[in-house]
Formats: sequence, C-alpha cells, structure tokens
Amino acid sequence: MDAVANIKRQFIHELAAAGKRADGRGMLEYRDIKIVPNYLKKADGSAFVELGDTKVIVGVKYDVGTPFPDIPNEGVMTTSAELAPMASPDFESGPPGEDAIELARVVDRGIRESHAIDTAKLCIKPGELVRIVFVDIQILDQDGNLIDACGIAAITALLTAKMRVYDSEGNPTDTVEPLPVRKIPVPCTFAKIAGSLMTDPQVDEESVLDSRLTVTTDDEGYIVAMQKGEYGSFKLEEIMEAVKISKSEGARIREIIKAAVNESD
Amino acid sequence: MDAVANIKRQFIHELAAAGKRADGRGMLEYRDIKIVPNYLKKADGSAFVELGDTKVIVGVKYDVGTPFPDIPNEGVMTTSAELAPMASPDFESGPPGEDAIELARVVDRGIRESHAIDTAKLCIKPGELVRIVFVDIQILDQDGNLIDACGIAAITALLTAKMRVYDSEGNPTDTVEPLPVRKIPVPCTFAKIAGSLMTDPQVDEESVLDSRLTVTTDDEGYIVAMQKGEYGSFKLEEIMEAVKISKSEGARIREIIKAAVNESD
Amino acid sequence: MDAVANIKRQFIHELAAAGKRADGRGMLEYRDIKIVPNYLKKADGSAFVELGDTKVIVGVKYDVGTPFPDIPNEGVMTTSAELAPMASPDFESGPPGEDAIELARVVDRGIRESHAIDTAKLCIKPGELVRIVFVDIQILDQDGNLIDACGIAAITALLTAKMRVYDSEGNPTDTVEPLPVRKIPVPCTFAKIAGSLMTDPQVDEESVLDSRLTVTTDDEGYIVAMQKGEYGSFKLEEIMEAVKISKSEGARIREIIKAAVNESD
Amino acid sequence: MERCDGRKKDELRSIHMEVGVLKRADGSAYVEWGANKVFASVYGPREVIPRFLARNDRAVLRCKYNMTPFSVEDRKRPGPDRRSIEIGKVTAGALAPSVLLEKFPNSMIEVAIEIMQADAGTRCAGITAATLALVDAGIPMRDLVPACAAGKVDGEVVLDLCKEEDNSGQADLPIAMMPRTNAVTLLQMDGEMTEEEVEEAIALAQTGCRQVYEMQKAALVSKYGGGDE
Amino acid sequence: MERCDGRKKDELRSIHMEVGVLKRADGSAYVEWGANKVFASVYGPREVIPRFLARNDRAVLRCKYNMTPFSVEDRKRPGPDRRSIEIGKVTAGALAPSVLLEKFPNSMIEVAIEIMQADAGTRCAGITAATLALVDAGIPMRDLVPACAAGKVDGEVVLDLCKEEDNSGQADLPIAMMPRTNAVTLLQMDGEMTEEEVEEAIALAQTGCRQVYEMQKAALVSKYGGGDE
Amino acid sequence: MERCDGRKKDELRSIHMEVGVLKRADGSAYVEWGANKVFASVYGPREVIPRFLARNDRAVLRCKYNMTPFSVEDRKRPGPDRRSIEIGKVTAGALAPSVLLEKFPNSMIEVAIEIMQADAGTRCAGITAATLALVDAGIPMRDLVPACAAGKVDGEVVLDLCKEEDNSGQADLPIAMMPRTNAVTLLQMDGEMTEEEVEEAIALAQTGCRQVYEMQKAALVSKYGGGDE
Repeated sequence: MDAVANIKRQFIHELAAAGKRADGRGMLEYRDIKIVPNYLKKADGSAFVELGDTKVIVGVKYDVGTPFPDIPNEGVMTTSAELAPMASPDFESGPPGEDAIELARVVDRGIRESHAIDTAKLCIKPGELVRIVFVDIQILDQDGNLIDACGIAAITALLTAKMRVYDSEGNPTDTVEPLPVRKIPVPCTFAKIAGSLMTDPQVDEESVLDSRLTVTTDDEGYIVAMQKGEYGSFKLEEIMEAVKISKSEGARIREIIKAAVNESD
Repeated sequence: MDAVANIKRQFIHELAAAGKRADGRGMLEYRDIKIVPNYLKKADGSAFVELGDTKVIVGVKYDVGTPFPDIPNEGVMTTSAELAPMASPDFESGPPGEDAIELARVVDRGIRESHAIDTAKLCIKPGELVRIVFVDIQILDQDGNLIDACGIAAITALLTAKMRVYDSEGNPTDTVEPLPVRKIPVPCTFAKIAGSLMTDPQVDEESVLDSRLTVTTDDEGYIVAMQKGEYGSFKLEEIMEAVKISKSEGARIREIIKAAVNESD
Repeated sequence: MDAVANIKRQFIHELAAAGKRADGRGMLEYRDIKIVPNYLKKADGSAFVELGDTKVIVGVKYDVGTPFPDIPNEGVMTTSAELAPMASPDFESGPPGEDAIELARVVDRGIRESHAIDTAKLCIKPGELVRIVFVDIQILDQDGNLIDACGIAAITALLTAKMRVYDSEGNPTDTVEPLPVRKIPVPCTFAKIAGSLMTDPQVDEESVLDSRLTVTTDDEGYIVAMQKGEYGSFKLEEIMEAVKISKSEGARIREIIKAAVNESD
Repeated sequence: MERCDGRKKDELRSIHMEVGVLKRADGSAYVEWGANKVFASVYGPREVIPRFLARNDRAVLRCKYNMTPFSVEDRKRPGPDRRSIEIGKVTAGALAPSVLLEKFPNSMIEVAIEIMQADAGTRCAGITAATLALVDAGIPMRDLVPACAAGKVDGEVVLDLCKEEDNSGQADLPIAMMPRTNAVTLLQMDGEMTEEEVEEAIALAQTGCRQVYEMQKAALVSKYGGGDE
Repeated sequence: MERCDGRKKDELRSIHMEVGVLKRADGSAYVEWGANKVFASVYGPREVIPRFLARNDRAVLRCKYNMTPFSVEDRKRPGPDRRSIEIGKVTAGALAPSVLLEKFPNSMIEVAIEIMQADAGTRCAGITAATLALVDAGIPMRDLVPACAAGKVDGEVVLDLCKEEDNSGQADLPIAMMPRTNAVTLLQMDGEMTEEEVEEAIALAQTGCRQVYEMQKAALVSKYGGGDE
Repeated sequence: MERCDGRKKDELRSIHMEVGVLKRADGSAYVEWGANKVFASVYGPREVIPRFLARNDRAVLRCKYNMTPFSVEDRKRPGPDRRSIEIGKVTAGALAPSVLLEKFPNSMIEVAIEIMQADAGTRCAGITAATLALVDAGIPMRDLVPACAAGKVDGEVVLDLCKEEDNSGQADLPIAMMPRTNAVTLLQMDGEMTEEEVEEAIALAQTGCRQVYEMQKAALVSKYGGGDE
C-alpha cells in the first residue's frame, strides 16, 4: 500500500511537472459541474451538485429565535458539514473532525464575508425574533475538491430557499418569499503539485498535493475569503496568479449557478 | 474461551432442539417473578423486580416544564436505561450504547402505545405547564430477559407513583394523587434457538440465541408493540404463536403485578 | 524507564526517611512564592502565581444570570481547572479528568466553605438577577503542588476582581466596585513519604509519595476544608500535626497574598 | 375506504431504485419511495477497527442509519439520536441473516444509510437500498432483503403508510424478509392491533415485500444486465 | 442536645448489611444506612482494558461511584458529574491501602457503587459496601475498611449526619480507616471547625468506624459462616 | 490616516518575546504582542499515541490552539470550539513546511498554544511563539516562521490590526512565512478586497513578518547567546 501510494505520488507529480493531469484535463480546467437546485422539498432550500464524480447535497432550513444581544436587528446563519462514512473509505463516524470543520468554515466565510445574505431582512421583530438559517452540507461521494462543490451547492441552496413572511406582531402569515440573497460568492480551489498550480483537484491529486489554496470571489470581483491549506507554501506570485484565475473562473461558475437557478424557477 | 463458548452453544442448542432447557424449565415457562413496589421513598414511584436472578430497579420521578408546542395539553414521558457495569462483566461505563437504547425504547413503546399513562391528566396549565415523567431503569444483575423484567418494573413503578396536585393558577397544593395510569402493558420475550421458541431466556440462552422476539400486550389483549431482535428470522406462524402466548402470559403476569401493587397499598 | 523510576523512588524515600529533600529544602519549607495580581486586563480579576517552578494563572470573570430557586438572594461561584498539555508531558487534551476535577473541587471547597465571597452581595435583583462568578484555573508548568499554587492564585484573583454596580432596576451603572471578598482561605498540602511529612511537594516527590493531605484554613484559624489524596493513609497524630502546621503556614502565606495585592493596588 | 393519496389498501407508493450511484463506495444504491429519498453505501469486507471488535468466525456487520438535518419538517440536530441508533441496530438484524458473514472472518462490512428526505417508511426504504448496495459491493447473499410496512388506518389494515397516515393511523408494522424462505428478518410494531389484525398486517406487508423484491431484481438487472437471478 | 431523629451524639443511624446479593458480579454487597440504599459490586482481577493502563507491579483499582437519577430529591441527569468523579477517586484511595494490589500485576479490579437512595453519607456507605464486595469476590485484603462521618451541628460534634443535619450543620468530616492499624484512608472535610473540633470529630468518626467494622464482620460471618475473622 | 492607537500604517504593535519560560516543556516561549499574551510549548519528538496515527516517513506534527476562558470579553466555555480547531489546523500547516519532520519518522511533535489574553492577531502571535518553542526544544528547522497580519481599515491597507480595527475594518489577512525563501506558509483572509489590495496587503504583511523575524532571532540570541543565526 505504501509502495502503491508512492508510485501514485510519483506519477501525479511527474505529470504535474509537465503541466499534465491523469484525467487529461488542462491544469486550469474544472471537471463538469451539474447543479440540481431545489432537489428536496422538505428543506426550505436545497441543491444537489456534482463536480465530476464528487457529489454533495446542501439543505437549508431556518428556524425562528432570539437575536444576539449585540446585533438585535439581524438574523443569523450557521454552516455545518459532515464527512459521512458513505462518501469515502477514509471518513469515520463521529462528531465533525478538523477537516469537516475547516470545510464548513471556509464555505461559511465566503457567504458571510460577501454579505450574500441580507441578514437585516431575516429580522422579524427587532431584539425579539429573528430567523436563524442553517446551511447543512452532506457529502455523498468524495472525489476531490469538496470546498468548491460545497460552496457552489450552499449558495445555490440559499438562492432557492423560501421563507415565511411574518406580520408586525411576529405572527406567521400565509405568504412565503425568497430568502434575501444578494450575492453569489464562488470559491476556487487550487492544488500545488511539483511546483505547478492546478484548479479543481481530483481526490488522487489531493492525496499527493503539496499545498492547497482557496480564493472566494464575489459578483463584483472582490476577494472575500482566502485559505491556504495543508503542509506546503506559496510564493506571492503564485497567490496572485490564483487570485486572478479565481476571478475569471468564479465569474464563469457564477453564470452556471444562475442558469441552473433560473431554469428551476 | 471460544472453545468453551462453542461447547455451551452446542449444549443449549441440543437441549432446545429436544424441547428442553438447562435449568429444567419448560420451553414456555417463566422464572419466578418477585415484585417489590414502592421500593424507594425518594422516588415518586419505584419497583424492584427479580425475574429469576435478573434484578432491576425502576424509579419514576416527575418534573414540571413547558409542553411541546404541538401537544400543549399533554404531559410527556421519557424512558432511559443504563446497563451499568455492576450488572454484568460485559457492560461498560459510558453513555448508553445500542443495547441500552433498544431496551429503553422497547419498554417505552409498550407504555406509550398502550396509552397507559393518561398524558392529558399530566397537564397543569394548558400550553404553559405540564408534568414530565422520567422512567429510569437501573440494572443490578443481568441474568437474562431484561426487556420483560424492566417492562414489569417500569409499569409497576408507574402504578405506585404519586404526583402533587396543582391549583388552577399552576401552584402546587398539599394534596398528592396517583399518577394517572390506566393500562398495564406487559412485554413477553421469546428466544428462538435451534428452531424452537422459548419464553423468558436466561442469559446463557441469550448468548447463543438465533433470534429474539418481544410482543407487548395490554389489558384488553391488544398487541401494542413488537420487536424482533438479533441476527435470525421468524416465520409468520412462529410470530403468530408468539403473539398468542404473549396474550396469555401477559394476562398472567398482569395479575402478578396487580396483586403486588394492591398488597403494597 | 521503570528502572529509572525505581531508583528515583528509592532515592527520594531514603532522603525523606532521613528528614531530607532532593532540593535541599527543610521538610516543612515551602518553595518561593511569587504572586503577580491583576496579571491580565481582559479578566475581571486575575493572578499569576509561581511556587518554585510551578506556574499557574487564574482568571476570574463574572456573568449575570438568574439565581437558583432555593437561594434567590445569592450569587454563585463555580471553579474549573484544566490540566492543559502545555504544563506536563503527562497531561492530555480532552475534558477535565479526575485529577483536574479533584484539583478544582478542593480549591473551590476552600473558598466556598470559608464563605470568602459574600454571595449575598452578588445579588442584583432578588430572585431575578445575580452575578455568576467563574474562577478558571490554567496550569502553565506543573512542577508539583498544584493545589496550593492554584488555591493561592484563585483567592488572589478574586481579591483583585472588580464588578460593575447595578441600579435598583437591574441596569448596569458606570461604577465598578471590588468583588465582595471577606476571607483569604489558604490550602496547605503535605506529602507523606517513607513515613515522613513534608509540605509543598515538588513534582518528583509527588510521583513517589504514599499519601497526600491538604488542609485549608481561614483568617481566624478555622479549618474549612480537608482532603486526603492518593493511595496511602494517615494516623490521627499525623493529621493533627498537619492541621497545626497548616494554620501557621496558612497565616504566613496569607500575609504574602495580602502584601502582593496591596502592592498592586 | 379512500386513502389520502388515492392508493388502494394493498398498493405501494411509487418506488424508484438505482444501483451503483456512488464512485468511492464499494457498493451503493439510491431509493426513492414516495417522498422518501434514501442513499445507501457499503464498504468492505475490510479490516476491523477497532481490532477488539473482530470475530474469528465471521465478518462484523455494522449498519449506520442517519437522517440529514434537512430531511424532516423541523431541522434535526446533526449526529445520532436514540431513534437512529435503534434503527441502525434492527437494520443490521434485518440484513445479517442474508449476508454470508461466515465467508469473511476477521473483517468488517459497513452499511451506511443516509435519509435525504423522510416521509414515513425510511427504515424500509433504507433496508431495501442497503440490500442493493451489498449486492453492488459484491457481497455474497442468500437472498435479497426487501422491506415494507403495513399498518392500521381508520380501523383498516393497509399497505405502506405515508407520513399523513402514519400520524393519524392506529398502528405501523414494518417488516423485512427473505422471500425465498419467507423468513421475516425485521419486525417491529407500534400502535394497537388485535391478533387477527397483526396476522393480516404481516401477510399484507409480505405481499408488499414481494413487489419490492421484484423491483430490486429489476434494478440489479438494469445495472448488471439480465441473468438468472 | 436533641438530634432531629432523636439519636445520641455518638449514635449511628440503623445500618443493615448483606453480602453476596448479586449473581453475575464476582463480589457484591448491599448496605442500608439510615435512608441510604447502596449496592456495591466487584469484578476482577481481570484483564486491563485499555491495555496501556496496566501496571506491571500491581493491579489497577478502579472505583466508580454513581447516583441513580431517582436517588435524590430532584432527578439527577444520568451519567457522571464532577462530584461523582471525585468520590470515585477518593473511594479508590480509601480502599487501595487495604487491597493486596501487588498480588495481581497486569490486572484490574473494578469496584462499582450504585446509590439507589441518598440521604447524606453515601460515600461512607459506599466504601463500607465496597469492602464487603471485595471480600465476597475473594480479593485478599489487609483489613476491612469501614467508613463513617462525624460533623458539627448546632455547634456540637456529632456522629453520622443525616441529610437534615448535613444541610443545617456547620461541618461534615467523612473518614474511612483500617481499624487494625488505626490508619485513616479517607479523610475529607468541609465546613468550619477549630483544630480541637477536628480532632474530636476524627476521634468520634473512628468510634463510628469501629462499630461499622463489627457489623461488616457480622455480615461476612452470616454469609460465610463463623471463623476467626 | 490616523490609526486608533496612533500607529503608522506599516507599524507593528509593541512586541515582546521570551524563550524557554517553562520548565517541564521540552521547549517554550512567551509572546506579548500589543495586548495579546500568548504561551507556546513543544513536547517531542516522542512516541505517537494513538499508534495508528504514526507515519513511517516522518514525524506527525500536532498543533493545539486554545483560548483560556478569561482571555476574551465574554467568558469562553473551556474546551475546543470550531474556530480553535481550525486555527490549530492552519497553524500546523504554517509550521510544517519549516520543520524537518522527515528526520523523526514514527514520532510525534506536539505544539500547544495557550492564549491568556486576546486582542486580535492571536494566531500570528501563536505561530511566532510556537516557532521559538520549537527551536527551544531543539527541533531542527529550515527557517524561523514569523507571522503577521495586514488588513483594510477605513479603505486603507494597514499592518497588524488591533481588536478595535479588526471590528471596524473591511478585511483581515494573516500570513506566516519562511523569510529565507519568501515562502508563505499561512494565508487566510476574510473581508472584502480588490486584487490590488490583496497584493498590497500580502506584501505589507511580509514586511511585518520580516520585522517579527528579527525579533525572533534577537530573542533566541538573548536566550542562547550570540552565534551566526
């Protein structure tokens, strides 16, 4: 097994050094993205996303509760991820480990820092009643690049989410309206292998990468979140190259999300 | 140890195939049932039950709290069991495992589904204040058939339980009254060994059984809960035979419970 | 390692039998005590204490909450300790184990039983609003006798603690006042090695001691808490000798605490 | 009698099955059963971790049943609750009689069932899906294990309760079976039924199982091509 | 002075002991002490799990003290709290000096104490019962370990506080001892006492221990027949 | 632009470092950075527990980041939260490129960072302190790893945000680096910046890191005497 792992490692590194990948993709080429918005009907919002063979489902539910004392006029969003044993032979049962926590927090940060949700509109009665939005990430098949797949699924699920309108007394009415989403943050993740940058790493590439970098951009091209992962390092130029690519790839993927959501309406 | 286990297994299987049991009981013969109702005085209700050498104590306590929003006029019952290390060399410290959870849930289901407790009478002030009844199962000595021993102890403890009367304002008065129990559900558990059905399996029989079946019946002969356990299977005829026996054995045990409770009053 | 441990054990035991210690101290001689009150500014009260090479920090924070129903006019104190992996190669991550729990409870008991804190003065609005005082113990370097080091740090931190004054409506004012501390309980811990009593055991002595005894005394010489620890035993005369020494050593250490707190004001 | 969704008393909800839907798992299946959406995966036989759980005469079968937080009306806290743990246990009991565990001593077979959407009957849908995932993983089995519930609604015994019926009904009785031998491997029941109703319900649930059995075979054929299964 | 239950200042509550009350445990005992009802069991010497806790020069002694949810006025949540964990630890320290742990290297002796009903003094009742259970399990001991508390109520030192006295009293001081050598193996105290009161309380608690000691011996004799113990 | 504490846009807060502050740890350091007070310790290389985490080609590096309950405005519950766990993970990623892990196969190096007082920038202070503790423990390293953040406040890119700026600012971007090779080993960012601002911020943070680097070297010299480091 160690021997096999070493051969795989060497093979992928040699390919990467030559600017090639095992599945024939270009270094900056994403796998196919397939989005099914509104995949579920018991959730308030949902999306099924396939990124190549990686499959994830995000469900959005909201509840009603009291606001934090320091932001009495704002609702709250919280993001959780579970690396369920179904998705990979390497995942185990139990409370979220550090990988699941990092995944959830990087996805969360993109949504939060881009102010994608108008949290003021989640307020029902200032200081008393606000909506609490739960974004729950479920991994079905881990074939690499969970951050991007889950980031895409999370914002798509939010875009499809509906919420009940409350009257001025704080009582629910019969009307529902869309969750107030005003931005589409998109994470782009890079692997650095043998000194070469590539986007959308497949799981075998992930297992041998030196370093990982995620850059999340918003609709106006702002960078809203970054996260270097794993045990390697990046030069400033590599980071800036990744930032540039993230802006263009983010824009491209944003259109795919929009198209999928529009089609489903 | 494995060799010893195999010899025990073979011995019990051969006996069972011949319609016999190691302790000389008939296949459908229960061990002696000894019930001490009101065993404790700090609990609101309690029972000490011996089923052969199996010993269990159930204590009932109630607290006062807010009702579930969807049943504002009803109190709540919750059942927990701990397989404490005291009771068996095989039990370990820690939060309840799947065996303790199954035990508590099967006992709970019999009480719940027979509507043994008149939960409406647990309501103190609709929508505001109800009684929450805790049924806590403690195993002292696991010599087999915990489900039946605990089911008997739980309903006995409930039958002995007293609760304080509250006035219309929701304030406690000096009066106490019995917990409103109107049914006596009784679980009967069968082991299938070498194709033969037997009731009330002793712990050595449990360790070699193919399959387990519990049928809980109420005072009117209704079946209110069933649970197949472990890794074997049952034919429809076997199930129906067990159902029939459960009705008669349940009736017999119900009289023992009633006699014990009456005697203790 | 076992061999080394045995040699260390024998060495310390032989010294102790001869009334000597490895670091040259007298049997009833404490290591140097260094106290930095008000070590932190985000905590409401704090102290950094060195007892020889043992280093601990205690931070005090208070929160505002509802009182316990049975003591509606009193605030509450709670003490926690973490044996963080930083402090010793033997400490592990995770929730507090039995050693951390015993440490926190022995320190807590000294403060609680001496009525050091005037909990009635922690009440803001009877039955509605009281202060909850959290005493958090953090071990930096475990070189022996954590109980005494933490006991000294805890009461010093409380003596430096400030709390906001609330008006009769339960609203915070701009004024702060000292936390109402009226006693200075001091724990004195003894090790019994080879039949000899010694105070302030260093960590190597702790690792080979037969038995441990802590006696906590207050300003008037009352004994307010005692705790025998570990696997050995004490004769009545040994206990009474320890009690006597605790009174005088406690008085001495109390003056060190007072001097340090006064100096820092 | 009129059922809320217009079904006949012995009629199943519409069921859709797919085998081999995940890449990483050794075996997998997806079952849509009415409004239930259920994925099942199988890993193994593989090394037993922790070691002390290993059995030297057979494989250990572990079944994990999980509801996603968004699968039900009110968001469920992530992680196992008592109900999930019990269902995992009876699911293992439902599948074990059919799996040739004795072929793989000192190893472990892990079944995971994830409920994406729940609408009554998730444990039956889960067992049905898990069976397909076991076959997809190449685990040898004595028989397929279909599962189906019957229950009592408005005083009448009917097949395969949906959520609305489950809430208003008088009893629910889920079973699983190995149709070749009529062996019932899962049996639970809660509610209130007479002896006769219990018998009727089990018999009815068995007819449901047989229909599910045919669908399982069809799903496997459509994945693996015809054959004499 | 008048005690709330009419006892004299040096009088124990009524105590009942029974040895060998459980079948599965290697040793067991039941102690009723006033309104306290306490069971103790012993398993071992047996294999140490997890292995890394094993000691090659002696047996590991583990003591678990647990209060059942229904043992106290307000229902206690199941599972260990900080108080239970501390009592388990000092109970091990109270029993260990008497147990010949060095006879059983690389093994484990497990003591479990379950409080069915609590009315002040449960730790003493638990240690007293655990000692009987150890003997019942055939574990060799240097001496029996009786336990008993003294305390200060209305300014006076009295023996064996009941709940009411514990709540209103000024101090509580539980001890355990090995009577043959007068070695005190448990000592805790909380409250407020002078040096002289502490000495008086320990001495009084020791007289209590000696009475409990006789009862322990009687309970063992009634189980195992006479003898020169 | 006027910063709230009067600093210039490229000015660090006052920083104080001390090496070898603890006796028991194999290596330790204390860093005071503005109002942040941070201790770091290192244990190892030592045996890997649990064993299955061991790697036969290198040492395992574990980093634990913890905030004491009293380190922040509102008391924090003891124990790890999600933020702490993430910071521990990225801290390991920041230090690992510099540590010669391959020299110690089948062993474990454990870094613990304890935040006694927090005022924005604790993860950078922690990485800076942990580096010193690693050197103090004698762990061979390719380079020291200083860390420092830049951010955007009132629309301008500034160095080393304090708490007040962090709360009111538009972005925060902490980095760690190995100055000899300009390799960035930690990079996180949250907020809103243009591509140009990101570049400016990283460059500015790198100048901060270089200043911290000099202080680290000075602290080591003052502990271990001069030398050619």
